[in-house]
Amino acid sequence: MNLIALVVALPLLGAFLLPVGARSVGWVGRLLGPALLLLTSLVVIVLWRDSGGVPSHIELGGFQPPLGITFYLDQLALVFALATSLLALLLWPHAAWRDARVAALMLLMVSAASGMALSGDLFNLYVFYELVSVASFGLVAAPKTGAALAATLRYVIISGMGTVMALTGIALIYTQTGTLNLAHLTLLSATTLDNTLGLTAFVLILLGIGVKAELFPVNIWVPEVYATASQRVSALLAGLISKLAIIVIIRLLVLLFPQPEALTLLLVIGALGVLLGELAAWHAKDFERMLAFSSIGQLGLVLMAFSIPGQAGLFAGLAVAMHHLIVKPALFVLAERWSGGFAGLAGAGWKSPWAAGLFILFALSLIGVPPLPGFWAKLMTLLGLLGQDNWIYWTGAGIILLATVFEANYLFRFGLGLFKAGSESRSAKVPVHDAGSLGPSLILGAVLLIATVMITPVGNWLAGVADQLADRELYVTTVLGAGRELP
Amino acid sequence: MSLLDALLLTALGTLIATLATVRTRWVGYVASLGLGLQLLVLFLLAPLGYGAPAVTSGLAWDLFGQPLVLRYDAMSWYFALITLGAGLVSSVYATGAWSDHYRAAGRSPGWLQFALALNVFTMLLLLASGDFLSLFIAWELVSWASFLLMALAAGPALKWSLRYITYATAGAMSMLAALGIVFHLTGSLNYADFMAAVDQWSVGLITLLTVLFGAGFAVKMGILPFHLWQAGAYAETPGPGMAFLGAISSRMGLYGMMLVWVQLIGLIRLIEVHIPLTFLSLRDVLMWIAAFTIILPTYTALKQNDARRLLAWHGIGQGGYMLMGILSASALGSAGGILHIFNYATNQAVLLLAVFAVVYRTGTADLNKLGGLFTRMPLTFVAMLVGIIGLAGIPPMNGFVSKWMVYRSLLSEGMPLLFVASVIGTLGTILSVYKLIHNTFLGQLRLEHEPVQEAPWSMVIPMMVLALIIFLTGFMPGIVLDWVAAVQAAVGLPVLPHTLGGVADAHGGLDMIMLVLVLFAGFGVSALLFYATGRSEPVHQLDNYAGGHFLSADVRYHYSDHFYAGLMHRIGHWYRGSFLWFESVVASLASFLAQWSATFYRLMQPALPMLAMAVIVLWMVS
Amino acid sequence: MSMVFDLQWILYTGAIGLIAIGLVGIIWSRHLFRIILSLAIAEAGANLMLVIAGYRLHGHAPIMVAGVWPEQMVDPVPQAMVLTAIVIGVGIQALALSLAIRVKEAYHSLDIDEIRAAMQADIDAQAGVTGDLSQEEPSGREVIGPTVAAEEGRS
Amino acid sequence: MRNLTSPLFAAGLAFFLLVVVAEFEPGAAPMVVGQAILQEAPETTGTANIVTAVVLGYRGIDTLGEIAILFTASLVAGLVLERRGGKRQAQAPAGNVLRISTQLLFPLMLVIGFYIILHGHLTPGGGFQGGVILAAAFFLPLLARPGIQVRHFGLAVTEGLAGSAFIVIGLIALFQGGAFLQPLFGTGSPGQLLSAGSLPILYLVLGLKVGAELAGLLAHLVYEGSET
Amino acid sequence: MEIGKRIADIILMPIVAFVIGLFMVLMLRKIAAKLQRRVGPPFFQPLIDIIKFYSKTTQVSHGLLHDIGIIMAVGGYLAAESLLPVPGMDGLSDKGGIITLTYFLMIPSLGLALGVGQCANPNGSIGISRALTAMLAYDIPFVIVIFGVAWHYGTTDLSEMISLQQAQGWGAFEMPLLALAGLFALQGMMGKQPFEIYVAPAEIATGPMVEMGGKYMGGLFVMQCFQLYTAGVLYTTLFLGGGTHWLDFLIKIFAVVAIPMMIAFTFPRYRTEDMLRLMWKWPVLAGLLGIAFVMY
Repeated sequence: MNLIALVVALPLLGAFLLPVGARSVGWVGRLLGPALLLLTSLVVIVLWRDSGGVPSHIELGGFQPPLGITFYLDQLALVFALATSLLALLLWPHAAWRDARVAALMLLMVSAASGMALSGDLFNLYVFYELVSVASFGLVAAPKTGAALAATLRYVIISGMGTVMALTGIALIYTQTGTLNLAHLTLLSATTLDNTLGLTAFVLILLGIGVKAELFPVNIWVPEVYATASQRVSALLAGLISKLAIIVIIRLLVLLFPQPEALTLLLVIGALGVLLGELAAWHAKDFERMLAFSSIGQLGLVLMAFSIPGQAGLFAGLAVAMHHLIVKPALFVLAERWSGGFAGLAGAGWKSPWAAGLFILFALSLIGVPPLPGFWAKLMTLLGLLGQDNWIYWTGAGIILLATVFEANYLFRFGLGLFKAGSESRSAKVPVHDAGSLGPSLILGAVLLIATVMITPVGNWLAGVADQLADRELYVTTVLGAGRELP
Repeated sequence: MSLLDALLLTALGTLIATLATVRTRWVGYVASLGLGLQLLVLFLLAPLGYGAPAVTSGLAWDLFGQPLVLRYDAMSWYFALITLGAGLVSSVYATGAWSDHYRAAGRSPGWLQFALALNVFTMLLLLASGDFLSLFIAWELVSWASFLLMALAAGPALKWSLRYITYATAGAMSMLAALGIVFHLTGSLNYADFMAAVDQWSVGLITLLTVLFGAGFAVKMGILPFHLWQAGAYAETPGPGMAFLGAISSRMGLYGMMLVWVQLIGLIRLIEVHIPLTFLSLRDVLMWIAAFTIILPTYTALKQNDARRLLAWHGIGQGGYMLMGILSASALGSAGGILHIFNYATNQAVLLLAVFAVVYRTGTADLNKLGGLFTRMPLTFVAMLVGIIGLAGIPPMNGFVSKWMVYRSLLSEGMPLLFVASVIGTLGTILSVYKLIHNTFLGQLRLEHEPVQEAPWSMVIPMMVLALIIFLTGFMPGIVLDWVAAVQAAVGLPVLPHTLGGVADAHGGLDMIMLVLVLFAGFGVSALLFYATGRSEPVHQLDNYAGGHFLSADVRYHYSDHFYAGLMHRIGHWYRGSFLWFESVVASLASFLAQWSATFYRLMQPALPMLAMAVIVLWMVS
Repeated sequence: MSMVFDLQWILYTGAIGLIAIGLVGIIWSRHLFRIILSLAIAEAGANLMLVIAGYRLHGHAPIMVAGVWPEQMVDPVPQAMVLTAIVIGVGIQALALSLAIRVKEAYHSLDIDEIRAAMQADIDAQAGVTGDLSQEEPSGREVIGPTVAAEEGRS
Repeated sequence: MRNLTSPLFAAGLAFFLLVVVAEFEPGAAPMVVGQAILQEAPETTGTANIVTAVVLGYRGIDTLGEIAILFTASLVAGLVLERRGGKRQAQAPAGNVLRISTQLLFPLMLVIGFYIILHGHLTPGGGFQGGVILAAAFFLPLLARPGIQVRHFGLAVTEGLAGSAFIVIGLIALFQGGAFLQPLFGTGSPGQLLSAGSLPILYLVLGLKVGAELAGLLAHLVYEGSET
Repeated sequence: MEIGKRIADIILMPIVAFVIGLFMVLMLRKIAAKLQRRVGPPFFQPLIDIIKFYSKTTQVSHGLLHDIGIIMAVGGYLAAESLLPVPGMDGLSDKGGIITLTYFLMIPSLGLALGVGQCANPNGSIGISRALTAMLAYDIPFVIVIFGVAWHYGTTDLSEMISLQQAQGWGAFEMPLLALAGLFALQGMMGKQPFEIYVAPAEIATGPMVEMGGKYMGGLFVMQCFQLYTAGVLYTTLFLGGGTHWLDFLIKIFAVVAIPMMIAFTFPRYRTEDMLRLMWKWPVLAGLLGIAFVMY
């Protein structure tokens, strides 16, 4: 199990070496990154097989848990570590083939993202989160156009502010409890964090990490960054990194802050995100920003799903998150060739029917049309929300339903526009998709279809993951052992 | 494996076979054959239609602890019969000459056939749904399948299908909300648990569920105020597709209403719900909605100049009769409503097929560009004549029987205003269908239509078959009433005692066999009188009294535009487009909010909302 | 809460004050450089919060020397953390500055409002859309579908 | 609008935070983990400076992440500021005093820097502090003679190799059957220069890396960032 | 009712109707003449007219549908008469009832409309369009009346209504408002002044009849006989207790027809939209009030 550290260490090592190595040996730079990602995915797969689904932990530096830093390896962490490697491999940016520094940034981001998925220490989470941020700044700024740089700068400023908030939150928690290990904090939370202070810390951390998770008030950077960054980077940020940030928030929520107020807060923030995101997406006039706003909306939906108390909420939230993890990157990859305003894309579907078909598939799943997985995720969410005897939850369900209507409208306004008989001169300029540009979307589409067919096993597995995630006892005993003397 | 499995698997097989041959020339034959096979299997299931106990499929499975049940009862069978009939007729119609024409226009008949097969399959699935979850899943499938059919034509169809899918999604979401509430209340999505629990629910809850479910179904039905999408979306669908959609697709909404309102909730509960501050019950309100659905779309149809659109608007209006009949809750009225589904499907199908035969020959459905085609396409004319008589509800066609039953029940239930409203609708129907047949087949034949010939046999035969069915079921409505009675029994409505000729009632029944015989005897006597008194001399159409002028063929004197000028002088200013206005208000409001959200993301200083949020939330929690 | 004006209280006030000042600076300023400096101030405040977390009245540095027992030392963990946090802060500030340099070159301005407007104009132009924010004509009619009235003739 | 609201909101935030922290016992950190580390660290790691034990031992992965962040920042700054074919403005060299004192200070700062790094496990200081001094040492000549060519490649190699060394040391422990970043080579006797196992080596590479990265960053900002 | 009697009824009722209709036409023309201070036609003039029309040598046909239209028009009335009970003959009234009768009466209109449409004369088409609009005008008060009466007697069966009225008294006394509304509707239904815009001889060259000559016109004459008869009998059945025996029956139906005639020839013509306004205002109001009285 200790080998899981490789998932963090290897890409980091690669990243450190790449800028040096790439100058001397050109092909190293090209292949090192993908090779390392393959290796890390293999490591995760092997370890996952060995674990047999039972959570375990490793102690970094060999120090016993409450003192040292631990990685916690439940299925959720492993699946996200794996997804990180695989998605990064699938969405390896074009620039990374040419520029070793971009490749290094990718590796840094992958390493930190895996670390975020695995880490069991509050401050360590923060460090990995910051690493992800800084690496994403670089990736986002990589096109180096004026707009990209300006968008990145705004992104940096808001991230920086988030950092301050999160750090303050961590400081509050540490001042109160004197420990940073999540398992230890879990033990102490009932007596120390179940109060205003705990909520304050949670709010601060939520706002801090929420910047990456595209939470409602702190997602202002999203549309401009996704519109200016390269589409694959946007795909990674929207698909993967945002989910990781959410997963971190949810871990903290489950372990440290099980107060109902925190859940209500998630619900309200999520609902606002859904509402504003989907409305703005409805108003968008170009593909990338439509996807960007849609992803804000979807993440709001994830948050709302997680706000359902108990295992049901975690299950629904994971389902929505995993679904979006597959769908949104695929859509962003489609935007590589189909970037820009709707008007310019009129009739593009006739030229690239496969791409249009994929778009429609993903759009259907996003809207939640049965039997695609998106439907089940949305259904679970709605059943969960409506299952609460609480008007706020019901209002939330109403907002989701309303937003879905907008979603259907704008997704299909675009989807049908692809088949508009556009004037030849305009659509002539639209690049035609080929196998290379469709590859990632095709693979993700296949995954989606497989999940559609295998919905029962997938659902059961996800329920198991949610069970593990919900089990605070399990976390504590796995990390700290049962009945051990603690400081 | 039950026969139901066989039916569904045949449908699925048809779908796959159609997809496999979608680019070939024989796709139409494959699809027609498949639909024929399905119809055959359905006939094997015929005992259902006469009240045999429900058949459950062996294909049930569990999803997340929710058993998905597929089963057919009398109601499913009845709807499936109409679905398959309409599907088969449309498919055959789309197969021969029509498909060559369609292909020559650069379109793919294969995809049309596929979309038809998909619609049929999803609808059969919907009819089989045995719990709320499978109901919703199949419902969504049906919605998106018909979306495919509507969007196939591209061009203006894209915009209309977008409007459709927006409405449909809204409706589906409303159903989903209802589903969630049901799950919350009963802890399951079974019909049985629902029916067991419904007794304990408060009036408000029943109202809420009725409205939420109903809104979903009403969108599909095109019940006011959710009707704006329907006419345009249907009218832009390729010919046979429109015939199919117009005949049965929107009736799936009625299936849902019968299932949820009648079978599960029970009309008696709707009658018990009193709307505060009025003397109306919830059922009355719904009936009034049905009444407005009859009147307003029918009179909108009156204004249409496109034959497809005219018929499509009628489709919306006729839905109101069915709903009104069913909601009347009496044996007679509900039987009329249910019977009207069948009758209207046949009428609408034959009318649309006739219209598209005309379109096939002349290239237009614009009522101002046609005329005088009776001499060129007599069989198509007969088909349309039968259709309009049926649609207008005039004896001896089947449409009369079902409408008569609805009127009669409104009469005996003592609902004068609704009665008058439905008659007003019928009068409007008569006016507009006359306009349809007059502008198409009567009057002056245009010069460019001189060489037009009768439609090809592959198109005429389906029309003739339908016309025959319309007449036969008007002559002997008892054939269909047997099935209707079984449906009534299945959904818990009082069962109508009926005879082969109609309804026996001590205070005014109906016996179509006698009436039709007398009517034809009258025609016979009249014809005898007419033809016995010497031969008449046929003259050219232009040999006409025209105030001293000689008419020539190149001058257009067919009275078609602004056909009911006098009427429009009176009621023209009543067309306010209020629903359209309301829709645009909603859309504008949403658009304003959307603009506001976009502005928020554009203009907001990034850090301010974060800080504001932090403070507000902290203020809340502390 | 008792208003004790001891050292601890002053420290907290200082740390939180720094954070607040930094946040105000970030929002208030239009000049990019000021914003980055404000960010640094806010980070300093947050770091101070961390350090205080491990502070113990009259504690000793956590270094093993004769005569000082571990019980008398202050908490070493926040010190390690703050070291990390400071370095991270430095990295982000350097990054922000280098971006600011290039943004200044691209848009010839350090006023964030101007930069934002220019950036959005850039993005819109690249996507080939007009970024209208005019409220004059809501697009409600067109977005749902064509209007029925437009397609209707007379009776 | 924001001129008005931002101070209000910030004051509100400050108020709420103050309300929250007011509940803390003044000057008495709970020190749950801290106390345990203070008790345990000298034996397990062999460092006299417990902070070093925490930085390199207990929270070694944090430190790895931190240098990765610094590395990333420097990489991104290089990426953003890099200019192809742009000509640098020749700046006037600094005055005599500065140049000579630079020459004087450079070796001194090197020595101090390395001293601080190498004694990080014994006394206050360590890789970061020393690394910053090293960076400053290398940065001084740049200020003194602005025309000087920075050897970015050398910096890159240094930071790359130093970072890799950190990880490799961690990996060695991993492949020896321990945990990633587990201290190697025993503890030695606390208080000696050669004690605390591999931690001083880690601190050394850390110092080199931090020095190289900061120097690189500063050089980027000074040269590439200057307006043409 | 045994089958033989029923068949005899069905055969006899149209004949009776035709004969009475002829007299009504005669009466109509006599009234018109009296009001216009003319002598008026001789006794057999209506019959002679019909025979004359049918035996004309120039019979201009505009095609098959033209013929079929006339056949439908006459045949529809022939069939409809069997639904209208007269003293001693119930015909098919138990099989159809008032609603069926109303719809049966549309068959002749439809036939006429088809035939006229086939003539391809715009004047004819305009006439049909106006006639259909007129139908929309008078049918609304008419169905209100039908509802009120049927609700009052609890049946749609006309013979049952008659027997109930003979037991309880005339409908006109029990439902005066409805009877009034029915009178209005009757006026419209007969297509006489002031509601004869659709024939408008000066304006649209007699509208539907414009292309009719010979036996086509004869068919329309026959149709008119039936029309007057049907209107009279229907009103009598609904409001005047039907007929106990032929004498009072005949008096009633002639009286019923005479009233509208007298009104007709003293009024000018309404325009279509004015007719609509008139028909949808007062008769509808009266009818609805009548229903309210009947039901509550």
